[in-house]
This record gives sequence, structure tokens and C-alpha cells, in this order.
Amino acid sequence: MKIKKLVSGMALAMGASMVSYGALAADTIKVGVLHSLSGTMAISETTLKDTVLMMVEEQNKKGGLLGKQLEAVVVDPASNWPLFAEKARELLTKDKVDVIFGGWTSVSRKSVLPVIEELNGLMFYPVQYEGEESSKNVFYTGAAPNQQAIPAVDYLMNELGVERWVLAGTDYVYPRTTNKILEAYLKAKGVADSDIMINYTPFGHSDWQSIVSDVKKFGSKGKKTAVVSTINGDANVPFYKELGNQGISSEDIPVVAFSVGEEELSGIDTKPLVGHLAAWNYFQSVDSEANEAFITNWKAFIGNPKRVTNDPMEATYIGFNMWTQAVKKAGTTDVDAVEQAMIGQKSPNLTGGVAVMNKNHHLSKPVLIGEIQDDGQFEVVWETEGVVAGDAWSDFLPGSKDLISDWTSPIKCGNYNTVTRTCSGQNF
Amino acid sequence: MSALENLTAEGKELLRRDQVWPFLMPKQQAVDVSHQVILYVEGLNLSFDGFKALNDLNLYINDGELRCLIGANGAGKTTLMDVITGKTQCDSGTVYFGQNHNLLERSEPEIAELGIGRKFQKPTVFEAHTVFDNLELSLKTNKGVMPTLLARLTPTQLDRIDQVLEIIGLKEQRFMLAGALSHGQKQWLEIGMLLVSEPRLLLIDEPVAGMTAQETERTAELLTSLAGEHTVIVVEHDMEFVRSIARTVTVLHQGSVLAEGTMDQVQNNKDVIEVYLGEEA
Amino acid sequence: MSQSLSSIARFSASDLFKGKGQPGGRVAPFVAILLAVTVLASAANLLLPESSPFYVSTYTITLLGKYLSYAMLALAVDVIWGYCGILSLGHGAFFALGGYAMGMYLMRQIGDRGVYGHPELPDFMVFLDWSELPWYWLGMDQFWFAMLMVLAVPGLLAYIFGWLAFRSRVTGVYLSIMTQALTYALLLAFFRNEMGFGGNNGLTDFKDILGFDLQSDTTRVALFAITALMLALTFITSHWIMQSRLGKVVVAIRDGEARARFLGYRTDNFKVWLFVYSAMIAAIAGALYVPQVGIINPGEFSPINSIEIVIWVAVGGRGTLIGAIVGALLVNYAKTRFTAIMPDGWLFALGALFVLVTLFLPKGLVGVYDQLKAHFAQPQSKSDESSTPHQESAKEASV
Amino acid sequence: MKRYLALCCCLLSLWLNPALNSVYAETDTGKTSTGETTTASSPHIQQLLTELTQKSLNKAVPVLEKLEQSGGEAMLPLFRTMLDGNLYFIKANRQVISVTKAESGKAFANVFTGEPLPEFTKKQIKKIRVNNRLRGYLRDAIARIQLSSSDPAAREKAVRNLLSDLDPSTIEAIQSARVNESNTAVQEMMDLALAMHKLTNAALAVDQLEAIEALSGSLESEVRNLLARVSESENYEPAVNKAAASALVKIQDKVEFYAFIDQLFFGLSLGSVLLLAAIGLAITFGVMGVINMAHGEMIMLGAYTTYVVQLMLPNHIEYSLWLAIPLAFIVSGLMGVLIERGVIRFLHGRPLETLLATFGISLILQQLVRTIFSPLNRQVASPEWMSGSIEINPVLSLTLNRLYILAFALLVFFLLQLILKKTSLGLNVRAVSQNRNMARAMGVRSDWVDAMTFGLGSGIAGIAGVALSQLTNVGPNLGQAYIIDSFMVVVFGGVGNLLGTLVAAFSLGIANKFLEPVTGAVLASILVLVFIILFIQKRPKGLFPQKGRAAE
Repeated sequence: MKIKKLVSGMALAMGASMVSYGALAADTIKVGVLHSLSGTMAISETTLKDTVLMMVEEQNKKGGLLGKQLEAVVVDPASNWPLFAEKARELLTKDKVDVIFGGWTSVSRKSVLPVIEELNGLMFYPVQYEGEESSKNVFYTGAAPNQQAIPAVDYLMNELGVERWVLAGTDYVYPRTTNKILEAYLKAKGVADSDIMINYTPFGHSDWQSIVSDVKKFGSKGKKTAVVSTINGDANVPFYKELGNQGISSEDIPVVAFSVGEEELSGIDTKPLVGHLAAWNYFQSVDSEANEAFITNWKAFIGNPKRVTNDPMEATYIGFNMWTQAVKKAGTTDVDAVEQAMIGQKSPNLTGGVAVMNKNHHLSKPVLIGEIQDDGQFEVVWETEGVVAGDAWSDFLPGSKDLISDWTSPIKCGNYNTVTRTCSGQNF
Repeated sequence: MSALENLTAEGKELLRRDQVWPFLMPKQQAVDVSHQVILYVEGLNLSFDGFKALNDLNLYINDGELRCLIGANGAGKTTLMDVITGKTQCDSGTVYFGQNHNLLERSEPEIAELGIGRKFQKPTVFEAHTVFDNLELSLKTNKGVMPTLLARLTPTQLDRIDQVLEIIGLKEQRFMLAGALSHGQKQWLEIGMLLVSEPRLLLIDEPVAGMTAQETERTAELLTSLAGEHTVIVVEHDMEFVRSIARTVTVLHQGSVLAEGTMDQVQNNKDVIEVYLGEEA
Repeated sequence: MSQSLSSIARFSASDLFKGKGQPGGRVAPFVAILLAVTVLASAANLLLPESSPFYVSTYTITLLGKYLSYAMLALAVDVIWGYCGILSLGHGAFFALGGYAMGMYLMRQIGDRGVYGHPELPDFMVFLDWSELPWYWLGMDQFWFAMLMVLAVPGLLAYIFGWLAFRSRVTGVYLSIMTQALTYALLLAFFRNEMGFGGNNGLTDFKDILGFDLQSDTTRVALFAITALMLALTFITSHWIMQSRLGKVVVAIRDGEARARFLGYRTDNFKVWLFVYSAMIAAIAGALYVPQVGIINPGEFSPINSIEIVIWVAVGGRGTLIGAIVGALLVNYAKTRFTAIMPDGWLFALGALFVLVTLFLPKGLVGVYDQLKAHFAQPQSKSDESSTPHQESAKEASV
Repeated sequence: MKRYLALCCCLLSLWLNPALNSVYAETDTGKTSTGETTTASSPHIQQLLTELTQKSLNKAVPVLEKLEQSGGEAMLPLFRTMLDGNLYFIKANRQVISVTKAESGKAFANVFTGEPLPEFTKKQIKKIRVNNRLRGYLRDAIARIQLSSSDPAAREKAVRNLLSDLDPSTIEAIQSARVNESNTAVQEMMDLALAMHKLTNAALAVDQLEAIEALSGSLESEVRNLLARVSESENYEPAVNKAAASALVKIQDKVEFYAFIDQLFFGLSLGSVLLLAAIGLAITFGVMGVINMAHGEMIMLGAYTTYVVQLMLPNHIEYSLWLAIPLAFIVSGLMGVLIERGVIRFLHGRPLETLLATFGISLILQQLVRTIFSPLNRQVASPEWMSGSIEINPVLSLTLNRLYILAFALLVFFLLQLILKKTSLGLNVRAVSQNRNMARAMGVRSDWVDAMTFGLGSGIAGIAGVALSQLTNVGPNLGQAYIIDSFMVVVFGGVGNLLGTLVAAFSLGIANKFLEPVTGAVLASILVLVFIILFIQKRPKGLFPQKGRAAE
């Protein structure tokens, strides 16, 4: 019978501890931070958590927002995708946060999406992604494929005269979609089927011998060849090492990567990488006053003069600034009001110029191409003239070329089919 | 063309009306002991890494006989039992149970189902079960998965268990965990498990190790009373014990039969004396 | 005679609810508590206003539902490990397969409400340019068929794997490593986008189940209640099985497989049967888990997950059904609390838990509880102890 | 246990502190060679140099071309410095200088003479940026200039670099260089270039056929591409088309043969990695019967040891590995002994429980590393002698690091065999593994043997970590990536049999690499896993099972 008491006691304790959270005074504006602090994604996401905390601190120094202080609520979804949904629900129902900054992987965003839409929350997603999505409740401050992949290919094609293409990626949705878009784009530009090689590898792939040797063979056909890499995280180091060891230099076959930034390079011996490329909307090396200030603040905040900044951090920075502006404009943190106020918000980029939030919840940003230097930084070698508007639905995919996203009246829809004039797949 | 012929020939063979398909053939047939021999072991060979554990071993056991196997360590006694019960595969040779059951083709449970029970050298009982449960599990019943799931003890079976409990003297301990029994009691329990399963052939490996003199005596009594209705093969080192029960004794040496006969015959056998010179025989 | 007769009859259904001292004695109270908590929590969510201090939020309900499906998963592992001594490091695979089957049904229920508005294809197939539904997705729009698959696919996999493994006597450590390889191979396979299961993203954005909106509180409460009921049901069934002669054979196989074989039990058949049974419970747990958390992806196949399940069971006490459930609930609750307080410390705590439990609590918390109870009960009656051998035997765990 | 952990924390942090304090600086590798000041200081060149500092990236090529034409060999140091990204100019007078990293900050020097210059502040100088196009040009230019280099290898390389772009001026240069060339390899390469030129430019079919004759058998990709073009081109006579096609087929056969060898090498190399990762496990698992789930973390510790060694000796990267190998052995080995003494000895005869306990340890170790070194991957540099590859011919080159690791794996394997076969420790280990009680009765201190065995197995895993640090990321998840593969290798090979582990590792490696081109990397690993699962069903004891009663 004692077990009974134990079990019932436990149940009660569990119930009580959960109930007691509900009612907390709301004299602050709560900012939810939904980034993994443990597990495989902690490497990348912890930085973004710290960025949000830094922004919150700065905002509070400026006197807060609407006369209230900001309060960050940090939870740890532990790189576990179902846990993202659970923690999002916790943030919205228990902590009643006014906005969430969070997510890194696509799957984490996909996991959170139904919850955010059900509970009408507001989330800022700061990482480059595959597009093909536009939710009323999410603002995408990272790059869409047309803000990263397509300009990069343009650069290779026009500036370096690349004719043969290796699209190498880790086997998940972002590389798949990006490569689909690129393939369609390249073919539209007249590249023959036989001049495109597509290759997928598993997460954390470490034995690149065969693939690099294939790339080498593919590149020895007398036409200028480049690798467009959507290889994810950990797999990059062995990939570049193998490239270096098999004698493929960046002049022979340049690699342009979309997932390699300053943070990733800080753990790599960059010697074999020098000259390879990356496409982002931000590089730490960009010389601008705003950037210098940001970097100084960041190093001071984190207490480590060697820490680097990267593109998702800038995306968080822009997202946060836009949100504060939108809240000021709306005069409230009410999600619907802020959502409408967000559209058209302008915020200076760290790299110069001004980012604008479009009707499709994506940003207009400049695109930069940088070459990796031996100090782990990028040297900008090319940039777009003016800004590129993020495109939620790619024009190069058959399924989505008729879709647009427009969150202003009268369409007010994330995936509006311009042919059938219908709006589908909305969760509210 | 010839392939086609082969195929039709095979097809014809397959459809012969005078034969039942092998997999449809009932496996459980009564043991055929019309020649009075219940166990035929012929030309058995087995080697482990070059060591010949069994070397062209031949052995015939009559139905209802009580046979003792003796021999030094490594003579192949336990290995022989392993081969008979299907635990170990031999390299060559044949083992028949009665005239119609080739034991080498069968797995341990099938051999057990044929009615060959075994007691191990080291007492092996289910320590996490009670004495009663140990016996219940040993009952001669349908041992398929579903019948076992739905099994209920019948009054006859209960009586049988009670009876055996009486025989092995563990009536008091019926609800005690087998793991809590003394060594001797475990020996008895294992014998009880054999009894309750009503086997045709009992293979008993060192039954009296760790028993008191009194218990040994009772064991001897029990084993002799079993012979006749059952066939019993006993492996034992205790010569006193062997003398007290044995009618026929087989001496194994280096994996083959060295001598066979009554205790006295064996003891006076020249080869045996030569091999065991200076030993107790 | 009559005495032993009654001892045989002790497993009849009515006795389940009045047993004393034996593990059977835990069935009735546990089921009663479980159902009571379920009813109270559901009522508190549906009937009370949000302002009431006793209101239970939907978040809590969903969380409880998740815990309960984990408990069911732990039960499945316990049945095969605690009772039969087969340490499966791949039960996460069956859980995930069940989850995927349910996920496929839920995906099909979306119909043309996907973002691309395709009448049949799930979104991820549309943007991968698939023109038609792969054959294995056919029929998954029917609830009954999907539920059949929830049981059939993991069951079949368990059957094939078990049949191959147990027949050739792969045991102990080898088996554990093979089960781990199995779930690892499935992990890699489900990561592949060509498999048609949504790759890394898995299946998500579910809308409704059997026509009920998955977002509504009522549906969530209902799912929670169904999970509780299924847990109770599988608990009672497993208890009944473990008390039957089959259960005894299973324990006998754990402690002396060779002996059981010499008694005429085809132990491989028993093991396969139990393995399939256990896999099916895991699959049901997975199927209940998915609609509640709203996503299923290959991460569930990861070998680490499967090992974690084992530790729930070890913490609670293997070889006792209640132990597995208590372990799963406690560890998961601790995980939820701990990761919120100190995310870095959690892995230290979890790691230490593994080491300490194996070193000092081989019988888990239930073992400690029993020891304490026995300690306090000792002066009263010694006969009580001797009449409860099953309890001892059941939690005796030698592997 | 806790005490041990605390102790090891202390040790690690003690280790780390001086390491963190010492500033990481790269060795001075880019030495500027001396050049001829006279040419370099001519006013024309000075003007061009100033122009170079003013042009944007994409317009720098013409300037460089002029420099090459007028400066010739004297421009070599300039081009090299620029290629290395070390070319700067002083903002004030637009004079180009070379800036290289040195032990104490930066070294400033005259580009051409290498004369040291006074220090400049960051604001005073500006880098002349290079991009890939410039690098490509510079490399070609250096090659052209080097046709008259004194090093035959450099000359050969120079000619090869020119193969892809044979314009009349280069051909002229090659022709004139050919006359004075004495080295046969360089001669052949030059003849090849001339033959290629002849094939494209000769008017007569006879000459073309002769050129094809000269080209057939060459494995250079440019030659293949040219032959392929010729065989399909309508500008040539059919006979020439045909000859080119048949020459191509001949080359293709050769290429395929070498591709096969290449793949075999890949397989062996993967196998050697598997062997290194698994061999320690083969000892702890095979000999002691302990399922050490923390084995991967022992590898990880070895890799981190390499990192720490490099951190402490930033100027001796070349030798760091030699120091790291024994240190990694000691660190991982000690950790292994700690684990054995603290946990595993209490779990004797309960292999499945060692599995759980060591899994817990692996979580703790991972988190420990995360706390101490941060969750980010750490940077481990490869020494020069391990970078690059041995080029056997244009289609077959064996990467040096893989080659070294292959040799190293075999060396470790044979050393281990030697230890087990020839030393008293080995004798004791084998005795205990075969019959613990007997060994104990014979006076073998089985406790001690267990600890040593576990330490040995873990130490070897640490060595594997040093090797892996040269191939892959050094991060907290390093061990996880290899643990399942290691178990597969040991189980497949047969527990308790080192030779089995060797055979298993190489056959799995090779199988994986031969499957990969057909099925893709993911499916290849799945297929290998499924194969092992099925194989174990068929032969539960692996490839080389232990026989006899001891195996029961």
C-alpha cells in the first residue's frame, strides 16, 4: 500500500508543480528563447541564445519597451525535435511569452510551427533555410535560397566561368530543396544534365575519400568545375581536409558553402580551406561602424575576445530590432498587432544598407560572397548590388512556382496560389 | 532440355501419392524398441581444436537397463551426454533413439519431448522459481507457446507433483525459492524435475556429488527402482555408489569405450587396470 | 491438495484485484491510481475554468500523455529484459515504427490542406517532385488499416529479427549489439529522403485524427485518457502473462536457457513470441506518442534513445512491471525539471544515474522499496516472507 | 568514483591552464626568397606596382601580366608573396611590402630582397587582396617563370600546369626550354605538351596520327579530354578520329585499373580507421568480456590530448603527433584503469550491466569535455609531412595522411600482437581470459591483470584518437561516431580474436568503399550493417570463433 502513497504523492507533486506556474504577474515583457543548450545542436544554438540575451540587456539599458522591462525566458529543447514543440507550448501557455526567438534546424521549426499557430504566438527564426514556407506567426530573418544559393551560383558562373557543377549536400531537407532549386536554375541557364553531379551524404559523414575522388574526376573534364556545398556542420572538416589532401585547391575546384560560417571555422585548421567560398548575408570581416560596435559588444558580453560573430547572429539582431520597433509602433505586444506592424519595418544591416521586412515575412538583405582566409575569417570578394528580397516560394520548383505569400490584406495568406487564386494549408 | 526433364522428374517425385511430404510427416512416433535396444551410438567422433573428445565411440543401451558410465576426466562422458541430448554437434557418427529416431537431426527440446531427460553435472534448477514451479515447468505436457500461456494444472498433474515432492523429500520446501536450497536439495530437485517429466531415458550426470551418505543411499534406491520402466544412464565418479547400483558398467577412455561388463569384470579387465594403474580401481 | 489448488487459481482475474503481498497485489492499486489521476486531470482540464487553482493546463495534459506513453515503452522493454533477460538496445525502433505508422495516417488525414494543396501527396513529397504516392503509403488513410500496420510492421520486424537471432542462439551481449545495429540501420534509412518518410524532418503538421481536431483540448484530453487506458490494459495483460505458466517459462529461460531446452521447451519460440509481444507494446506506445507530441522523425531511432529506455527500467527496477513504469515516469519528470534548471548538468546527472543504479541498485527503486518494507515487516511475521516467493523471484534479475 | 572524476578534472584543468595562457601563433612558414633588386627597382615596374595597389580585384590581372612580361624571374618573390596572401602596401607611399606572421606578432620585409622593415601599425598598411582568379593566374605565371627553374620537379609541375592552356606563346617557351632540358621526366612532359599542340594545330593527318601515337598511354586528364574531343570532332579525318578513339580506349582501360586500385586504397584506409577504433575494444570486449560503451570517449580523449599538445607547443606542430601518441596512450589508459577500478570490477560476469554503467561514464566524459573545452570542435592542425599526397600517376595518388594512418594501424596491431604473445602481461591476460579462476589459483593477480588489460585497451583507443584527429573533427561527439562501427567490427571478426578484428576491419572497409559508388554512402553503410546482422545470425561467433569448451 505504500507504493500507492508513493505514486499518488508523486502524481500530486507533479500536478502541483505544474499548476503553480500558471499565474505570475505580467509587469514585464517576456521574450522566450528556444534554442538548444544541450545535445548536438548546442554548438550552434547556444551562441544565438547569448545573442538574444545580449539584445535584451541592451534594450533594458535603453529603458526597456513600452515602459516595461524585458525579461528573457530561456528553455532548453535539447536538440530533441518533439521537445521543441513541447517547450514552445510551455513558453506560450505557462510563461506566456510575448515573442519567441528560436530554432536552428528546419525540423525544429517544423516541429514548433503547429504549436505557434495553434496558440497564436510570434516567433523569429534566424537561420538560412530552404524556404517553401510562410507562416502568419513566424518571421524568417535568415536567408531564403534565393538570397544565398542563387547569388552564389551566379557569382561562380559569371565571375569564375564555372561550367560544371557538383551539388553536394547532407541528406536532409535544406540541401535537398536547395539543390532542387539550383538544379532547375542551372538548367534554366542552359547547363546540360551531364554537367551537374548531385551527391548526398549522411549526417556527420567522415570518410570523404570516394566522393572527393569522384569530384576530382568530374572536374578533370576540361571545363571549369565548382562544388556547391550544402554539407552540414561536422561533416565539413573531413571534407575540406580530404579536398586538400587529394590536391584539389580552391583555384582548381572552388567550393562554395552555405553552412560554413565564422563559428564553424573557429574549430577548423583553415589552411586547407583558404580560397574556398561561402555565401552569407553577413561576414564578421565586413568593415562598418555598426558591425564594429556589435562585435565589441558581443565580445564584452560573452567575456571572450576570441569569440566570433556570424550570419545567424546578425539575423537575430535584425529580427530583435525590428520586433522592438514593431512593438513601439503597435503600442502593444499583442501578436496580431505586432505582426501587422512588422511588415515594412526597416532596420540597418550590420554590413551597411537597410534590411526590410516584406509582406511574405522574409527580409530583403544584401548577399555577400566571401573567400576563406587563413585566420578563419572571410574576405568579401563579391556582393549584390542593393538588397535581394527573400522569396518564400521558389520560382524554380514546379510545386511552388505559382505560390506567393502575402500577409497584408486582401490576400492574407502564406501560400496563395496565383493561378487558382486559393489559399491552402493554413492552420488558423 | 535435360533441366526440364529434371524438373518434371522432380515434380513427379514431389507428387507421388504413396509418400507423405517430409514436412507433413508426423514427427512424434512412439519409440520403436522392438530390438530391445533403446539407444544406439555408433562411430561417434568429435574434436575440439584437435583434441579428440570422442573417438569412434560405440555404445548400445537396452530398454529398461541401468547403465553406469565411468572414466577419468576428459574421457568423454559428459560430451557423450551433450551429443545425445543435442547440445553439441558431433563431427561424424550416428545416434538413434530406438530404431526410428535419429537424434542428431533433432534439437534439444525435440529430444526432450521424445522422452530423454537429463540431469547436469552441476545442479541446474531455476533459482528464481519455487520448488513447486520448477516441478510444474517440468511436467510432461504440451510445451508449445500458446498451450503454455493458457495452461492450468489438472488434478492429476497436481497429484503427480505432490507425489514427486514426497519422493525427493522437499514437501516442506515446496514454496521455497529453488535458489535458497542447499546443494544436495538442488540435486534432489533436479532429479525430481526429471521424474515429473516421465522420460523413457534418463541421463544422470554425477547425481550424488555433495550428498550425505544417507542421501546417497536413497538416491541409489531411487535409481534402481526407476530402472525397468525407464532406462537410466548414470555417470559417476563415486565407485562405491556405482558398485551399489550397477548391473552393467561401461568404461570410457579418451573418447572411446575401453571395457564393458559387470563391475567385477570391468575391475579385472587388463586394459582398465593398465589405464587406471595406481588408481582406486 | 486444496491448498495447492488455490495456489494455482491465484491468477484468476478476480484475484488480480485483491492479492496481497505478491506483485499481483500492485496491479489493482496501480490501475486504480492511474485511472483516478486520468479522470481527475481530464476533468480538471475540461470542466474547471482556467483561473481555478486546480485547473490543469493542456500543456500538462500533453506532458502527462507523453510520460504515459514512455511508461508503456518502458513496460515493453521490461517484459523482454527484466523477465526474459534479453537486453534490447533497439526498442526505440519499434516505438518509432509504430509512431511512423500513426504519423502516416495523420499525414494522409491532412488531405488537400497541405501547403501545396495537393489532394493526396504530403507536402514533402510535393517539393521533392514525387508524382504519386509510394505503395507503402496506400491504405494508410484508413484508420483501421493504419492501426493494423502499427502492430503489424514492428511485429513482423521483431518476428523476423527474433526468429533469425534466437534460432541461431545469438544471445547476451551479441544480441544487444545486434539490436543496436538494427535501430542504427533504421535510423540511417529513415534519414534518407528517398525512403519517402520525410527524411530528417519526419512527419509533422498533423491536423486531425478520426475527424477530431488535434489542436482542441478535448482531443488532447481524450488522447491522454486513451494512453492511460492502454497503459492500464497492457499492464494488466503483461501481468497476466507473467503470472501464467508462460511467464514462468520466460523467467526460466532467463535463468537457465539450456535447462529449459532440456525440459522440452522450444525456447526460441518463446523468446520470439515475447519479443514480438514486447515490440507491439512499444509500437502502440509510439502510435499514442505521435499525435500528442505532433511530430515523428528519425531521431526516435537513435541508439541513445533506446539505451535511455533501458535506464528508465533499471532505475525503476527491472523484472517488476510497476518498476518500469515508475522508472519511466520519474526519470522523465526529472529530465523535464533538470533540463530547465541546469541544461549542462543534466548529462552529468543522467550519466551518474546509470553508473550508480547499476552499481548500487541492481533491483532499482522498487527493489529498495521492497527491502525497506521487508526490513520493517520482518519482526511481524516470517511466514509472510516465505509465502511471497513470487515477489522475490520476479524481481530477481540476473542477466 | 567521484574522487577519481574530480582528480581527473583537476589533472585536465591543470594541463589546460598553461595551454590557454600561451598564445597560439603559427610558425613562420612563408619565407620570402631573395630576388634581383635591380630589375625590381626599375621605374616601369615601380609604376606597375603602384598600379597594382590601386586596381580592384578583377582588374588586377592585366597589371600582373605586364609585370610578368617586364619583370620575368624577378617577379617570382612578388607573385609568391601575393599568392600566399602576404602582400601589403604602405598607405602613405603605396610601396608594396611583405607581411608575414612571426612568433612575436608580424614580420615586415621588402618583397624582393626580404630585408626586414620597421614595424607598421595596422592602420598604416593595407592588404592587397587576392581571389581565386588571381591565385590561378599567379600560379600559372609562376609555372611559366619556373620553366627555367633549377628544380626538375618544379619544371615538370610547371609544364603540367601549362597543359590546360597551351597558347602559342607558351608553346614557344616550352619549345625553347625543351632544347636545353636534360631531365627525362621533364622532357616527356614537354613532349606531351608539344604533341598536344601538334594534334590540335597540325594540318596533315600524318602529323596528327603521329601526335596521337605520342599521346596514347598518357594518363593526363588534359590528354584524355583532348583525345575525346578529337575522336568526335568533324575537323579531323576519320582515320584520325578512329586513332584517337582507340588511344582513348587504351587509356580508359588503364584509368579503370588505377581507379580500382584507388578504391582498394580507400577501402584499406577506411579499414585502417575501423581497425584503430576497434582494436582497443577487441581487447576490452574480446579478452575481458566487458562491453565498454565509453570506448568511443577514450578515442575522444586521445584526440583532445593531441589538441592540448598542439596548444602547448604551438611552434612544433611537426613533432606534436610524436609527443601526442604516448601521451594519449597514458591519458586514455589511465582513464581506462580508473574506470576499471572504480566501476567495472564490481560488475564482473555481468556484461550487460557493464554496458549500462559504461554508457553512463561515456555521457559523463562527453559532458566533461564539453564543460572543459567548450562544445565547439577544436582545431587540430596537420603537420606538413602528413598533408598532400604521393602522386603515382595523374589518376592515382595516395593521400599521405591515409597512408600514414594505414601503416600506423598495422604497426599498432602488430605491436599489440607482440605484447599479447611475447610479454608476461600478455601471458597473464590470455590466462585470465581463458580461465579466470584457474589463473587466479596459479597466482596471477587477476585484479591487476584486469586493470592493465582495460588500461591497454583504452590506451590503444587513445592512440586511435590521435590518428583520427588528423582525419575528422575533434569534438565531444567524436567517440559516438565510431562506437557502433567498432562493435560491428569486433563482433564480425569474432570476439577474443585480434586477427579476426583485423580481417573484419579491412573487409568491412573495402566492402563499404566498393558499395559506395553503386549505392551512395548512406545505403552502403546500411547494407553493411544489415549484412553484419544477417551474418551474425548465421555465424553467431563471428568470422573466427573461439572453439572448444572455453568458448561456452
